[in-house]
Amino acid sequence: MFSVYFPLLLLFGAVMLFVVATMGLTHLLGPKRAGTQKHEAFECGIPSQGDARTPFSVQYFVVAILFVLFDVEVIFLYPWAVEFKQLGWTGFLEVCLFSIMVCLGFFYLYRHRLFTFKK
Amino acid sequence: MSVTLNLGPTHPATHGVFQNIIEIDGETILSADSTIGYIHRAFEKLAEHRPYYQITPITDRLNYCSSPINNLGWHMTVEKLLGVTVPKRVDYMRVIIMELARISDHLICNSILGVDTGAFSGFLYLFQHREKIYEIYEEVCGARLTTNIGRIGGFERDFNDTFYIKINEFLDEFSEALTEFESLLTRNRIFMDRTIGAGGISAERALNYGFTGPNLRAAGVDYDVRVMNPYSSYEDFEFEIPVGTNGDCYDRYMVRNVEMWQSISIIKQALAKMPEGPYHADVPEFYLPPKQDVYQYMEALIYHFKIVMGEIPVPVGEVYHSVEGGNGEVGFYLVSDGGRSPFRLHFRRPSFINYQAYPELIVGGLLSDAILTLSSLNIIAGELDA
Amino acid sequence: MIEQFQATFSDHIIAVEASDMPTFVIRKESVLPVLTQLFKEFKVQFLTDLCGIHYPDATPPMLGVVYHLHALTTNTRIRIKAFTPVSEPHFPSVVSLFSAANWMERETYDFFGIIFDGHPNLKRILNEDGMTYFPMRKEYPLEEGTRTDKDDAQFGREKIT
Amino acid sequence: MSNLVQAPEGVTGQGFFLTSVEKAVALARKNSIWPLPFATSCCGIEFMATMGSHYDFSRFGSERPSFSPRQADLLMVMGTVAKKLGPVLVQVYQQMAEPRWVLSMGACASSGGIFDTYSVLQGIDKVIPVDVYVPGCPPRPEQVIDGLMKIQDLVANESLRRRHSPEYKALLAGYGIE
Repeated sequence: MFSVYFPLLLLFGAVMLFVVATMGLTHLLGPKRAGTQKHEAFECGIPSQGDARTPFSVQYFVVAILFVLFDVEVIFLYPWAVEFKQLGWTGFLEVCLFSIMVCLGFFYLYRHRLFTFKK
Repeated sequence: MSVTLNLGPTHPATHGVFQNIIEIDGETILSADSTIGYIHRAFEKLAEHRPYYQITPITDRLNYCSSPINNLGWHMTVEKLLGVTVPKRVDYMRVIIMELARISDHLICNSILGVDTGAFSGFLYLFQHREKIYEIYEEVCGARLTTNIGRIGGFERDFNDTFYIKINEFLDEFSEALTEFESLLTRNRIFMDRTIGAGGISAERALNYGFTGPNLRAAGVDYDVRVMNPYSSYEDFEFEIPVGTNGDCYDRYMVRNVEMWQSISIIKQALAKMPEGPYHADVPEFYLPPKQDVYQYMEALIYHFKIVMGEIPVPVGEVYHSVEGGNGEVGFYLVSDGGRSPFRLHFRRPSFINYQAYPELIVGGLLSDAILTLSSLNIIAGELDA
Repeated sequence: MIEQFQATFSDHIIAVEASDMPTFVIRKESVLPVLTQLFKEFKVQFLTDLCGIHYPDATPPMLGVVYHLHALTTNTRIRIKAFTPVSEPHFPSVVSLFSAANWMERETYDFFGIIFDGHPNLKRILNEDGMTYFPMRKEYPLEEGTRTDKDDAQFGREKIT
Repeated sequence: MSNLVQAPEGVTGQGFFLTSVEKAVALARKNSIWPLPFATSCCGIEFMATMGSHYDFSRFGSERPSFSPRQADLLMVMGTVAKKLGPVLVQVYQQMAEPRWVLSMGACASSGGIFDTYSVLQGIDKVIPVDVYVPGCPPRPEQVIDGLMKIQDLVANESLRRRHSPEYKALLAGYGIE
């Protein structure tokens, strides 16, 4: 049972090794030149005023949550995509039903003008 | 609650070096304040220390997207002061060069407007043809961008035949490329949604802000210096003046596009009706003689020396002459006290005047519209902080 | 048309100059009334250009402002000039009439030091804010001294001190 | 076929190639320079022609211009720098990550050019160290590409420890850049 998963573990180990090695190498080799100017926020060359951590409009939050919502719905399509051949027509019909419901939700949001930025 | 955003000098969206401090609440803009002068090179002070023919290199660094228009505008101003009338052939040659420069200026503005709404390929399509315009300039004056074209009184040499081959080639290829570019953008749903209604200005406010050129014509006023006070025999050509309705980015884009088509037809008319005759006025004391004459004839050498050292007899007086540049009316107010260099030379720079209306155009709009309005106004930094 | 202007503004006009367009020299105080009357009655509603000029060797050294106006409907261009001694560089601002004049006046202030009374925010526009002198006046040099590659003697210019 | 990228010196064996870390890193850096186009005036428009498809600046690996100094390797200063823009230029240069190179394109950036006037900074080497100067007003796109190839030679032959060397620190200290 162990031999089946051994190549997978080997690949995973190699990947982790490569990531750690390159990060470490660049950290060691690269010159570190800290400086007060360098740690300033980049404001197109102008010394920055004010603080970026200020509250901003809630409409950004709405758009972000909607993205997460539809992104999660895409994840449900992955298992279907993997077993596409075996599931055949019934699977296809179920997925169509699922996407119609998603589109209903999308159309509902569109009609409520949640995507346009209100003044 | 509002956030202050700095659309600063080194910003990819400003296509030039000027700064806007924008107060935004979410995506809507509450107020904007612009700072310019980041490449102020004191053109007017420099012009007071140079003889007349040496000021031409300054003028083509004003609006470097269409520098021949400024060069020839400056030559016409000095000719107006000196009372020199150039032959018909020079007028037609100047019209061809100025219309080519207008195409290259509008070409940059529209393709960059495409880039700002996300259509990068339009830029690459059209920029190819800008190289062809550069090659045509090289045929006439040897330089690509800072052309220093022509002389007081005409041109330094006649158009050679490769010029005619290249310009005919350019006219056919560019017409195809422009139709392709227009089919890409003009009825493009995304482009229309983004640009219609962005940064609009009413005709009355535009006039009060001193707008001229495509930005004013987009607002609905058909003021064009070529038609209002025709210079360099523009009255011999038929061309229409495109006029927009509500002066927003889409109208400015459309006005510039139609003007490119008009310029192509003007060049064709000028090429067809090109009269024969000398390519410079017969005013030896102002017109720099061609090099081969200077090496052979004594008078040419004397005139050359006098003009180069700047002792040309300039009458005392003042003159204001304006030409239709890429962004509007480029004016030259020249006050001369008869000396070696102008006593006072003031450039009317359309970008400097158009840009002061920027806060009024974008307040209340979205931030993404502000970026579009900036590139549709076609603000060129050299002309802005002369 | 020149006579028409002369008739209506006879008390303001100091001189009429022969030039490529009708040119009037008016007193400094009457700039705003003349321009407002031109705006309303003669439909001269387009300010083409506004620039300053400095005559250092006039008897009292003079600072001038030149207004280029354009009546688009009748296609007439007018140039109006007004002068003031350098010691007292104050001019009425025309921003109330033309918003185009806002930056033009700031540029003229930046170059010549002419203070436009009534201007919303009169500060330097093209030069650095920390600049103390007004560079376009004739007495200031063009070059700034840090350039070492140009030897002035070669160009027949005296050394910049 | 000579203009292919030459492999650095090293030992080639049966199916493997051995070279020093420095040469491998140099080869990688040389062909992937991300320029920061600090385009101010006429040279900026000439740089657009260089970026266009006719001269195609991205044949040299600098396809992606990065307008933020954080991801930029090469600061290309193109056009006139007025005194008002000097502090902005120094700020952008300081915020670039090491290793960084500077290419000054055009006469105005290199020495103030024809504008020896009261408001123009006479050459950006008065405020930041410059690696390559490209003459011309504006230089032709071929000259700009030649300038980039000079920068690529600098990048290829630079030792990894140059940025720790005292001369480099003295150079930066001379400019008041810590």
